[in-house]
Amino acid sequence: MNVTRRQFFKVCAGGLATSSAVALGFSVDNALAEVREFKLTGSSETRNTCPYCSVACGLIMYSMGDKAKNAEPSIFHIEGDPDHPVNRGTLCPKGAGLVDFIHSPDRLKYPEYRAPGASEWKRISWDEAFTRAARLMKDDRDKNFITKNSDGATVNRWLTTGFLAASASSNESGYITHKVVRSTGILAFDNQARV
Amino acid sequence: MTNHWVDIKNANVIIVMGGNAAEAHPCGFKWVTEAKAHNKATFIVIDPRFTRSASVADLYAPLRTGTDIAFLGGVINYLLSNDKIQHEYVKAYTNAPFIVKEGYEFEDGLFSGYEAAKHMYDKSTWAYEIGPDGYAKVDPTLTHPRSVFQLLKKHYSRYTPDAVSNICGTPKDTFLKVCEIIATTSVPDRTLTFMYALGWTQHTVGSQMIRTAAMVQLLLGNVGMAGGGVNALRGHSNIQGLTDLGLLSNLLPGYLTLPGDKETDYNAYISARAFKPLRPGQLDYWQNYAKFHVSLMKAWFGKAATKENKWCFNWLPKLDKVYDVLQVFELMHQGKMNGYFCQGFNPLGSIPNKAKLIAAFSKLKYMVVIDPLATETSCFWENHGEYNDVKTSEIQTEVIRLPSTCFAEENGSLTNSGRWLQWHYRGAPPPGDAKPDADIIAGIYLKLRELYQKEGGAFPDSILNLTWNYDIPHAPSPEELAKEYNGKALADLTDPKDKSKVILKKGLQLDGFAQLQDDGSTSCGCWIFSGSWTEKGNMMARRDNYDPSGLGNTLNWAFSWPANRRILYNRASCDPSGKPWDPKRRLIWWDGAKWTGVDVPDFKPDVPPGNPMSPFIMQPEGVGRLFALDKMAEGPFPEHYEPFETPIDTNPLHPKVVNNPAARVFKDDRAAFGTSKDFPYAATTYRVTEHFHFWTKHTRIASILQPEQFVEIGVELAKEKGIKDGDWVKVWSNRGFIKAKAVVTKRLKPLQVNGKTVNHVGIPIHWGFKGLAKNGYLANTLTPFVGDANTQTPEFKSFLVNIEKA
Amino acid sequence: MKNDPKKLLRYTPSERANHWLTAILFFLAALSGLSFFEPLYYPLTMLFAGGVWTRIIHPFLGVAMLISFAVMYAHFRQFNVMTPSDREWLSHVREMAGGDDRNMPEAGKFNGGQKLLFWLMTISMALLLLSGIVIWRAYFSPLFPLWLIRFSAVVHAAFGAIMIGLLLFHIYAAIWTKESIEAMLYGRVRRAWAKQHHPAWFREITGGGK
Amino acid sequence: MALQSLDITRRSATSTQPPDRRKTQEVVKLIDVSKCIGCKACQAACMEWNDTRDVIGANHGVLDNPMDLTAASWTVMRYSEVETDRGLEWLIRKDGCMHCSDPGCLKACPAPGAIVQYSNGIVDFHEESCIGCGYCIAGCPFNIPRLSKKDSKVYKCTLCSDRVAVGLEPACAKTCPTGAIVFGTKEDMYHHAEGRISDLKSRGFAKAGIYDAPGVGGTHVMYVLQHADKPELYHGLVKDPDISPLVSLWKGVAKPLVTMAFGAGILGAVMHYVTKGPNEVSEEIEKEFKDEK
Repeated sequence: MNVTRRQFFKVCAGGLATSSAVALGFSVDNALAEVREFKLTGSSETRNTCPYCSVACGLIMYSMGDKAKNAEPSIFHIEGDPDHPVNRGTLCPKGAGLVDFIHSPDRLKYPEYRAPGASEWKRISWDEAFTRAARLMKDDRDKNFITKNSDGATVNRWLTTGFLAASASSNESGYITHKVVRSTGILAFDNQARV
Repeated sequence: MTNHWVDIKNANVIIVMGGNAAEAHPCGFKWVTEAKAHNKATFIVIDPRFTRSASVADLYAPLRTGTDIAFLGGVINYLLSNDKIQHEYVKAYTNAPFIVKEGYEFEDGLFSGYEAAKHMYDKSTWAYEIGPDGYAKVDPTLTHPRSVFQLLKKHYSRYTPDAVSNICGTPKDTFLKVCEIIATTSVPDRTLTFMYALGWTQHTVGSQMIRTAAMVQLLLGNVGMAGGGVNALRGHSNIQGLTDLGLLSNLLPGYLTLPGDKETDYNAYISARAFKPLRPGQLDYWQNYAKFHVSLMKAWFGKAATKENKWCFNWLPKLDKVYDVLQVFELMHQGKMNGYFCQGFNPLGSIPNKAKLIAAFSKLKYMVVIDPLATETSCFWENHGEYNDVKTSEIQTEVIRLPSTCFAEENGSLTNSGRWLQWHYRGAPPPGDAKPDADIIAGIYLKLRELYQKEGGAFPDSILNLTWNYDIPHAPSPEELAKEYNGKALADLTDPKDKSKVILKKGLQLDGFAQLQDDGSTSCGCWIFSGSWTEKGNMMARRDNYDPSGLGNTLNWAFSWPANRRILYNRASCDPSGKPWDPKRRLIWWDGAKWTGVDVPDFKPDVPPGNPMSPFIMQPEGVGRLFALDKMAEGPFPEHYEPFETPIDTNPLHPKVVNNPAARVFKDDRAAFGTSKDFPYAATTYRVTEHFHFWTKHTRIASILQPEQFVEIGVELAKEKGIKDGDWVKVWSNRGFIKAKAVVTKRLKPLQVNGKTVNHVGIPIHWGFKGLAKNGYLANTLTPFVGDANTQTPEFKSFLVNIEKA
Repeated sequence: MKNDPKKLLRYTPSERANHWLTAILFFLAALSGLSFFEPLYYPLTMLFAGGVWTRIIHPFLGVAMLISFAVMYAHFRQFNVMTPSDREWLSHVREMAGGDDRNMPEAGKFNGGQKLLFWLMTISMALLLLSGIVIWRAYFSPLFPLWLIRFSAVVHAAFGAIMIGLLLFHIYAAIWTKESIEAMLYGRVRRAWAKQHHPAWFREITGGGK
Repeated sequence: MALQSLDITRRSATSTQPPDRRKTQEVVKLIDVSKCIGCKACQAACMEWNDTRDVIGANHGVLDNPMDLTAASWTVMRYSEVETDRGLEWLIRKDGCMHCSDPGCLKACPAPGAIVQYSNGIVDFHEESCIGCGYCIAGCPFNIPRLSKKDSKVYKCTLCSDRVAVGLEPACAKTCPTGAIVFGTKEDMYHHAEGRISDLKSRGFAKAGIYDAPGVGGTHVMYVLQHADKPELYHGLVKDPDISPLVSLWKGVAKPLVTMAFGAGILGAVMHYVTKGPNEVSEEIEKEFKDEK
């Protein structure tokens, strides 16, 4: 019976003993708090310009890897360029979320083709894409090109195919686009300046 | 922008009208808050909606959508009748003293020369009276009854505060308060800046709205001043650059223009563009047109462009009319187009009347889409239930979709609103097999050239002879292309004053457009960009943000066209004697030998003050135009015309001429306009700050911040219609309907207009049937297919709808 | 013989099982609960595989204890009705504690002190349950306003502490009163014990004889 | 040992003094509501920097979205359309952790080290020590911490403690397009706020002022308000916040008192036992029932 009593004591005093031990300072401590590891250490920086509105904020893009041959860079963070005279490091909500544009699930990755009446895209190669586009252009141009107007003046225009140019592609892309489009005689040429 | 973003901080009064800079351009808007905080600036917002810009404004004035000319016309009237103009500036730097030709008239809403059948004007009477010396006549006293000044006064005398309030719905006292604040900047040491965007351009009278603001600025002497100007806040990152590069139906790079059908003679083509000075001693810079043009043709066609073949003049297509988007989609809708390319552009969301666009696309034989994202346009043939209810199997259009890189994956330059060309660098490879736009264009071109080489065909010359001397033909580098548009010497260039002195050796990059020649010895792909990549290297990549004057002109940061100039017309910041109007804001000054300063002088550097040469050197008369001559389609003075869908059915100023008489409207589209009987509410479309156009709905963060389509209506209208916050509503126009959540707000108040209560319905764009955000209707389902008379920009900002709880 | 049939049956096997189940659950709930109350006791969470598990299981232990207690309550409520004699007993409790039971009125199955304890525990249990639900973050807290959560946190802590106090007293009383623990462990008590501590009950059971 | 571990002034559920060797400058994020355009750049930058992404929700008839703070949205803009004597005002306030000098969350937290306060004033949650009890939610005077349904840990603004630790400003402060959010030492921020307040007063906001919550010992996120006399106009910003007296009672005085009471009770019992002896069956009765033994 005594034994039982002792056992009983053990049980009911166990908790107290532990807390007393703690009270005496035998505390089981976690590691002390530290802040999150600074995530940009070691990443590569690239200067860029925000592709949205025409304030043209300066960006610093941070990518994985140190640009070594075997490291495939992937941009994981973007923030404002503090040296930029206009934005001085700031970014608007769109700009601050740019990294999600680069990695949007809706980014196109491969040339695709939709046949007349089809309900699906079909992946094609670049060569197939260029060949098909050029063939369609040439057939239409050869058929509908206007060399002279009704007054007999040389007009050299192609009116049955149009080209809508970008609003955010670079000057260099825009320049070469203009050069090529005009060389074909296209007049139905416009960009986002209006809308 | 005549000025640039940072310069806004120098303003004393800032007006955001026809735009919503805080939401659409938040980081540029910081210079408004800077001006307020450090320049004690007063900030005014004039808008149908109490926007996020208005939330930090000192004064908000509501107005009915589409009535900005009435408002600003009222401001002109206030300034003139209260003598709050900067006299010296107006007299010396505007065409106020010029005498207008006899025969010019304005009556009952029409200017002289209207041809009703053609919906066009014969503009011959909108001209100066030319004296026997061949120059325009002027009256420095401004009292001649046909002086621009007197005509201006007469024209705007009708825009009384009461008339303004009656048309715009702006309370009269609020309007007068705005006028008083604007008038404070008529002194030489205070400036006003206007910041506008598509809230002005997307009207049938959009260009004239902007003109009215420019006229206010000329009267106040604020053009060319630090903290002044008329500042277009362009919507897309490089729409300035792509416009500069002339990617438009009627343009060539650098605002050169394509020849028209009748311009068969090269010399006539040039001389029609190299205007003769209209006043003695003017610089009239467009006289150099031939130099720009020939250098362009040399850049494009190289050795094939010779003096003998008029620099390939006939290789350029000639315009029979302007093929802007509205015209093109009209033709496409008529089945007259077979192919269409969309490069980084989502017209299905961006051009009015979605139903018409779907029908038009379905008639194409082929469509090629070049884009980083899966746009609605590329998927126009996909059925997405109520959001895009099409019969896929019946659409016979072939679609080729080509993945392009985004900003982060390529080198290159973008031109911002302030005309800065800034270079950026590739940070990572593109996803999958995506290619840069230039490579895609090259790929298509090289295949096409190959086909023409093999098979021959219609007029192959221009395609076969296009200069293509890139190191890797299928992947022209941005660096090569930039050097090409900057231009280079094709022969040794000599000093015009001393022919024996070579100033630039053959093959070297040009220092700027001043070196261009019309004899084929220079090539330059875009004259206004010349100076961006010189022998010193890539000027667009410069990163020195030193700002010695504190005015924000960081001349060693990137490159600003033209000639690295930051503030256009800056000669007008000094009085005729060469003294800065405001000593605290000196941009340039005469140092005894030449013009110098904290900006690149917008003037001939060695012409001293006192010379008759005036500051607006691109104009034949050398001064700013209060009277626009024949440059505008609907009149030399802006006049208030109602939107094509007006909630008041009349024009209180002239009931017989309600809308813009010169706007181009296609027949079928006119039938698709609604009237206030069926569609009583004034609607306007716009962006919200969380999203960028139709792009960011593809990004997670932006989709989190504003996930679902909504429309905004005022508390009063909501009450009338029994609509509560968050209810589904149906909004419809004569062209279609959308369904969206209702945001009921105190920020849209009913306005009293011409004896009628007008409620607005606000329709943000941004949603569609593709993307991460909740699917929605393309807002342009509702919008009318009618555009500005000058630019053909669609009238997205003013139309009529009805609304009910769904 | 622990189960000597001559001894008096004080607690049935099911009553004993019920009591000890409640007791064990109480200990677990109290030890886990204490660890959230005061940092000194936080290491008690080690008994429950760490803080997170302690947080997860504490409310379930509480609910289990409550159910077990509810059974006990249903069973013992009838024996714990306060009578005037119990009040008399309570008024003499100081003498009792001093070891002098001469003036104590005769106790029934339970004396006044035990009955009072029973009701105090019942009240505490009820309040612990109500307040515990309000602060049960994983399932219920979001349903309640912040002020109520704060109030309940105080109530829960207070009655948790009171409950532990009551139980400490209960345990000590059992230790102090010899053979009580055996009674709850094995169910039967010596008649002498019954007559000593619960004379009225003794008479009721035995009819007054041996 | 990392730099920060010696910078701790307070640590949750710890009765002893944590290592507090280093003193760093007290930092403050000052939010000038009068400059805020409600663009949500701070929300975007917060998610981007901290690699959190909230769910894509729905529109609820207002521009606010997400509608409330969550475990993934550590800051949200709150929009209030109020009519004042100036007419319609659209007051837009960035809501999030105020980083109190006397943090109610830390006081309430039972898990040692789950909440710490650095000497620069930042109050930071350490989710690896968090047990998910939600006491901090009850402890916070501003209703800020949010429990994740997924991992049962609480989350809130860290004031970008990781950025501040390496000498950078928080992501929201850096990104803010109009400079409505500025970051610096507490002293500098007071100075900045004074300038803003005098500008606002010159524009007719007679009651413009600073919001620094003396009830919680001041905060490390302060507001400049146009109507400092009526903070409740700003989507119910708490007027005169303090740690609830209930929380102070619960996690303050009650703790030692109860422990002492337990100790006293146990000690009393022992004393009673050894002085009074056990309560046994009397000799008399034992004799009567002799046969039982």
